[in-house]
Amino acid sequence: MASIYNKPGFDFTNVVRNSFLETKGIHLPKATSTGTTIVGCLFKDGVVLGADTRATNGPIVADKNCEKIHYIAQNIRCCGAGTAADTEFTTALISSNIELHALSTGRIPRVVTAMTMLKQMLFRYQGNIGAALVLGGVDETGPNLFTVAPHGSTDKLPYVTMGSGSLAAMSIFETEWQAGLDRDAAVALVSKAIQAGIFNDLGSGSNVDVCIITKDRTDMLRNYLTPNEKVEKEKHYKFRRGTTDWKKDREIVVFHEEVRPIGAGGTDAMDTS
Amino acid sequence: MDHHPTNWGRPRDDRVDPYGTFPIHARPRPAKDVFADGVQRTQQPIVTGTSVIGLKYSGGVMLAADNLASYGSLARYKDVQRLHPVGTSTVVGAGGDMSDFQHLQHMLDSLVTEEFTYDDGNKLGPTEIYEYLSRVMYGRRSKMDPLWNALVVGGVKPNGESFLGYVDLLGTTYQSPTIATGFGAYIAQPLLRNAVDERPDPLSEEEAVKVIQQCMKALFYRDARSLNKYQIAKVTSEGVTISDPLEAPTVWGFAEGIRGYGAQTQ
Amino acid sequence: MSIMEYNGGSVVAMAGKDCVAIASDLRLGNQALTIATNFEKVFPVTERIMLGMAGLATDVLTLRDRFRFRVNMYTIKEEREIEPETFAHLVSSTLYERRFGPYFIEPVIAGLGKGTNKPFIASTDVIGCINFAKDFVVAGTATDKLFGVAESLWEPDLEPEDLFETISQTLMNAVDRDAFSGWGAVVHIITPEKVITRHLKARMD
Amino acid sequence: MNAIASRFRASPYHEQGVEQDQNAQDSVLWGSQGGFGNLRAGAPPEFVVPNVPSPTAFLQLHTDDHADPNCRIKIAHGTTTLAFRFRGGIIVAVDSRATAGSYIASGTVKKVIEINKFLLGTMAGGAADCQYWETYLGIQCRLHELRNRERISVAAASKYLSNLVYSYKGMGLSMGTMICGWDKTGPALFYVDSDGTRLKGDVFSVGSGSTFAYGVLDQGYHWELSDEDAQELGRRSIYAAGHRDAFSGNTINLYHVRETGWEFIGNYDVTKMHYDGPGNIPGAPVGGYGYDARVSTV
Amino acid sequence: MEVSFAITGKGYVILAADQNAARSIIKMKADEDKIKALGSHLLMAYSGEPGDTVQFAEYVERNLRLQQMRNNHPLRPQAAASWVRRSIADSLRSRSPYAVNILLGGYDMANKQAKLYWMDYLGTQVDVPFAAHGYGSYFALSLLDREVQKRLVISFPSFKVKVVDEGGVREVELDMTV
Amino acid sequence: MSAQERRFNPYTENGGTILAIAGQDFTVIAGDTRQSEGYNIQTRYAPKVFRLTDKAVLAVNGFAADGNMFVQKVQQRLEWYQHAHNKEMPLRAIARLIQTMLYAKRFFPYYVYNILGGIEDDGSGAVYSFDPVGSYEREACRAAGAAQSLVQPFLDNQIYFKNQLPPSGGAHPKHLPLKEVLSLVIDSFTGATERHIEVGDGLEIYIVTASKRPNADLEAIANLKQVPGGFIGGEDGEKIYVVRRELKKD
Repeated sequence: MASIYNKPGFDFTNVVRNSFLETKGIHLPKATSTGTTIVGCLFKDGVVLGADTRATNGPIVADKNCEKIHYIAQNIRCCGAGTAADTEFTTALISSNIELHALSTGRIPRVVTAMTMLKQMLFRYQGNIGAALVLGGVDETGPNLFTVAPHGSTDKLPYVTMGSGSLAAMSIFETEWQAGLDRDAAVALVSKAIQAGIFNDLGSGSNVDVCIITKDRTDMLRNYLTPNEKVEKEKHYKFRRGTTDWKKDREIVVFHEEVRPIGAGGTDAMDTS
Repeated sequence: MDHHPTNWGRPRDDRVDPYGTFPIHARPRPAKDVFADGVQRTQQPIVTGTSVIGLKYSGGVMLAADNLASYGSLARYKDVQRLHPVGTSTVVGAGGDMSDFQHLQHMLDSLVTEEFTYDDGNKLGPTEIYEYLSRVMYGRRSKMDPLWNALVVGGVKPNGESFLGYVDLLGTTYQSPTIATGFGAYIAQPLLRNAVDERPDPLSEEEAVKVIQQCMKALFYRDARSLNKYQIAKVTSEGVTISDPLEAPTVWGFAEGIRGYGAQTQ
Repeated sequence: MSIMEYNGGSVVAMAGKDCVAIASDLRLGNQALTIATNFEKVFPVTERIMLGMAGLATDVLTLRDRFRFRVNMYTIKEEREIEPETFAHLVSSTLYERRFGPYFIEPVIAGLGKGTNKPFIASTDVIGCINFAKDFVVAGTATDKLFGVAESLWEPDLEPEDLFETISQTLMNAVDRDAFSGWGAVVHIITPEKVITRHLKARMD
Repeated sequence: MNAIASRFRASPYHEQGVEQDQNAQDSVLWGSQGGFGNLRAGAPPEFVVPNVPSPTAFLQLHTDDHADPNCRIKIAHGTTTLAFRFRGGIIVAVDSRATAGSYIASGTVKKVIEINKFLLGTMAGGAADCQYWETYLGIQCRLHELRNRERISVAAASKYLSNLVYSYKGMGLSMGTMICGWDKTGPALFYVDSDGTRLKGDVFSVGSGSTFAYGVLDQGYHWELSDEDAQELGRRSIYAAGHRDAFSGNTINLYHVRETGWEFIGNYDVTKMHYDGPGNIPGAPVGGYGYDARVSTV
Repeated sequence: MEVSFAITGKGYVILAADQNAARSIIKMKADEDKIKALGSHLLMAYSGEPGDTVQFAEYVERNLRLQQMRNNHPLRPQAAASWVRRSIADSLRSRSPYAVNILLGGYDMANKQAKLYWMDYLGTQVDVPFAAHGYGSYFALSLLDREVQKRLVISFPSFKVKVVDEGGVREVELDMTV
Repeated sequence: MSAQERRFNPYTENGGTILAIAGQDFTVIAGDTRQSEGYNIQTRYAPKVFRLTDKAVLAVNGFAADGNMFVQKVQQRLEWYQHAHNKEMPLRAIARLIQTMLYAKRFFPYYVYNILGGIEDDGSGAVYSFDPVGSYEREACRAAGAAQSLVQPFLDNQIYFKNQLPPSGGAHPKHLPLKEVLSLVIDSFTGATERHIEVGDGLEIYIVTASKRPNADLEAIANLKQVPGGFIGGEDGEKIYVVRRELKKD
């Protein structure tokens, strides 16, 4: 949290200690990196983005239904693969910068602006921020679709994929994509590509999220398809009360206090969280 | 044996910390995950072939592989046949080291000849070839001298059922209605599975050829060690046919409207 | 030996019907050697929110103080109690700030929304990637064991007393298969009316 | 150079590459020796060794989970075992935990191997190494009895085991065992490990938790202990190790070797010992062993 | 190879530490005092990286003394422990950290309670009834008995033992012949 | 070390999980059917559970090539035994056989976790679990493989009733009925499939029943098939059944 005491940006105070620990022969944990399938494709009227919803930590599924299509602006979204925290915070940062940019220019932000901000930031960190992104949106210039690799290189193509399931998804695009798809066909193609990742790549799984961006509107179809609902358990495992043996307990009664807002209009202060 | 309480019973390593120094009793740390490192073994051999794909269809099995043998990143030989018929009802397709594959071809041919000389009415079918290859490959890996190949065995069993199996340099085996080795496991397998899995009836021959074509095209687009010149082998109860080299029609027009890789528009 | 296993310890949180529960083991180890069996890893943040931290003990203590400081600052600045979701983001950004020199802890947050009493649970990895879950979140050396047991035992809409049984059984059976966690356990159940804290009679080896 | 020479020594052409099982033609594999078929009469068994320059390094790469947690073949480890000689014979006490990495693979391992009615072996280190070689030792002890019409002495049995594992020194075996028994000389106790060490002694504790056991054991040990006190000392010592060592615990198995052969005293849950103690047993205190169980007022 | 122990009892804490100052295979000194009185009712046993130990102990001693002079009363054991832990944790983030393990025992005059804190060089702190540092802890924690030197490969000929209780800090002679 | 030897790793990992639970007069042995390498699903159907005799079933997990080869070697040895003795090898003898066969490769181990399940000579259900170099013990239940740490604590809780106080005046049942055990097996695998990426596709459950066991409770089980065997025990002898179910494929 930036304040007069703290500079904004990364804090490196633990680095010395952590490398000291490493010299003691202790393994440092690797940041949680996610296998993922994320795709994007252009169609007649705009862009469709797609993502699976599995987040893994090694071979363990940490989150079965996480959201990998991040908000950048009303007309721009960004799918993230790679180190989960990096995609989360990088897109959040760029989103806020884009918002400031939009406010100061008074124009609807362009996708290339977001793309340039992302690639410049990632290049500055030389690949240490492990975010592999698919950026899509519609602006003045029409639909735009980019990929941004962790080192900051970008790519502009009519259909793109990223993440551990990128090859599976790409095989679908390579055989079925054609120029000038209509909206329904594009959504169907994207979800087919994501499902190719979900069912053929172990790093991807669970549900399909789709986001359609056109000139007039953006539709975020969270859990557009749910092909992997958990099956009903055979048994119920509610325990008889008193099953667990415990030694001592303590109850702290929560006070019900009245909150009296201070300030004009009695509204809460601005939520800056 | 290490007798320090923390490491008790493990192999002792006197290079590090022989006297139990302060503060952390540490063991040497390998620079990286040696195990995972060793699993990546595609680049080791010298002259290599890339993916082989295969699927079952009604009445038989179809395999395909391109005609390229690479020397590192050099496209060295462009007319290598990587599909090898064995007996009358089996085809073996190989990726990986081509000299090892030629050795295998020699072994398989000798085996067929030997079997022929018995003249006992038995013929080597795909299951027998599959088992044989799995023993050979596992045996060589156990000698730490592997034959550096990923093999696909396709054929029709005497009872008319089709057979499709995989054997690799570790002796790992499996059977599946669709198989793709190497890069094909990532690019072709999803397409093959989409075409074959969840279908109540098997594919017709035309459909199968179409799927194979699609896969070979996608592989040519995305596999840097591939060639747009491939052969299809069909095994039916009639026998083995291996096609002449084919070429997939490719389209590159999608990039026409694109300028640059970023902000550039003209 | 990973730094996350150096001191051992595990935390789990579960959501119930208008209540949440958060539980941890009590071990403080020095690799295989157990130093203490009274090392609590779950701390109250507000009356309705609790934070559990599994990982390197020194960072658990440092961050406990740090979060207390930041929550107090929030309360003073905003003149209101922090919401669980806001707190989760506070934890996340604190950890991500040290993206390139992380604290070695995995936090688990459990709480009830103020006014709404909506159950909230979340966890993050060492660099602050939040995992919002509706059912349960886990952290620590017994992560995979906890996931396995919780996935089978957890059921939706458990009453506080039933949630206590489920989370206790989950934690105890998971840490019993983990060499670096265990040696006692403590469970906190947060309901709109009260916070119940129970020390379990768990395995001591 | 030698490696290349040896690789090309055999004509590779005729060899078809199929794995050859050296034992395949061996008639002892047939039938009743089914269990121990690869133990030929007299000669020690043969083992497959990988064809690499350093088999030991190979084995360590793939099985030493402590040097590299990524190693996949995790061999069960971790233990506290103890045995001591006193007026009334020998007390043998062990825990029952086996760990693979941080995962507790089992809490019910039998770490006392009953070689025969008068001989016990304990198990620490690689579980398979101990189980296999002590079973093998059992065979040899029985053969000794059949040949010589008398029981093998503890000294001879332990020497046999020591020589056996010493012949594999440096290959990566991991075994720390105590051979306990009663022979013509009275109670005898030997420590044998895979380094080839063989020690005769009165008090031994072996394994990752041995230090904790020694702490309690040394304090309470003397030759004139009563049977009950000795058993309690063994139980209490293993409890202490189970409580403090992450790789030991679950249950305590207690044996007493007497002139008439060994006797299994009982199996005790470490956690039950912590909270409640062994119960109404002669020599045992009232209440739990645990510090907090003793001092807490609740 | 160093060893230190501490036990709390009703109204007192007793600390013991070996008296060796060894460098590699050489014993430099056999009567080194490794327990520092940080105040009238506070004791600290320290071990660890040679050099760091004494430097850090003196740093703590002086700072706690400074606190006392500034505020006119000494820190209570809990506060002192928190301060020491914080110092270790901060130093760990510097280029040359103090690698010191500490047992801090004190008698809290405010609530008449004896307190013992175990701290390691990473800044881990825990409040325990008895504790040990060094390889001796592998033997002593199971019992904290007096025959430790018998099993430890390097056994220590003598121990410095100090007690803190309501009456303050004092030293105890240990009869090693038992 | 030559370049090849340095780079060739004779092992790989093929994922999947196996488990076995022994009942009073039956044993259930189950495994998923996914075979994977890295993030790649090699096949959705590769069996991990194999019939050895009419009363013994072996589940193998780890490196698939080692596993398959090991099963075939065990089957070969059992066949030889049968030829020599005109009877099937008893379960506990098979267990010992597996130990010595694994230990023979002590210095070049099979990367295989074995679980042997079946019926002992006294008619009780039994499970033997092995580590890769042959240490083994008889247990009531055991999970092994990629998701062992997810499944085993759940089984501890539900089979052994670990950490559960019995209802006042009552006691935990000593043996669970078959229906209950099957439910636990299925729930173990659905749970593991949810949380472990290498588990899924299909589930194969083998049920070995003791001789003269009234198998009426089997009729309610869907998709049950009897595994053809030697039928040495005749109509009343031990029988092996198999149930196949789908698991999630993502």
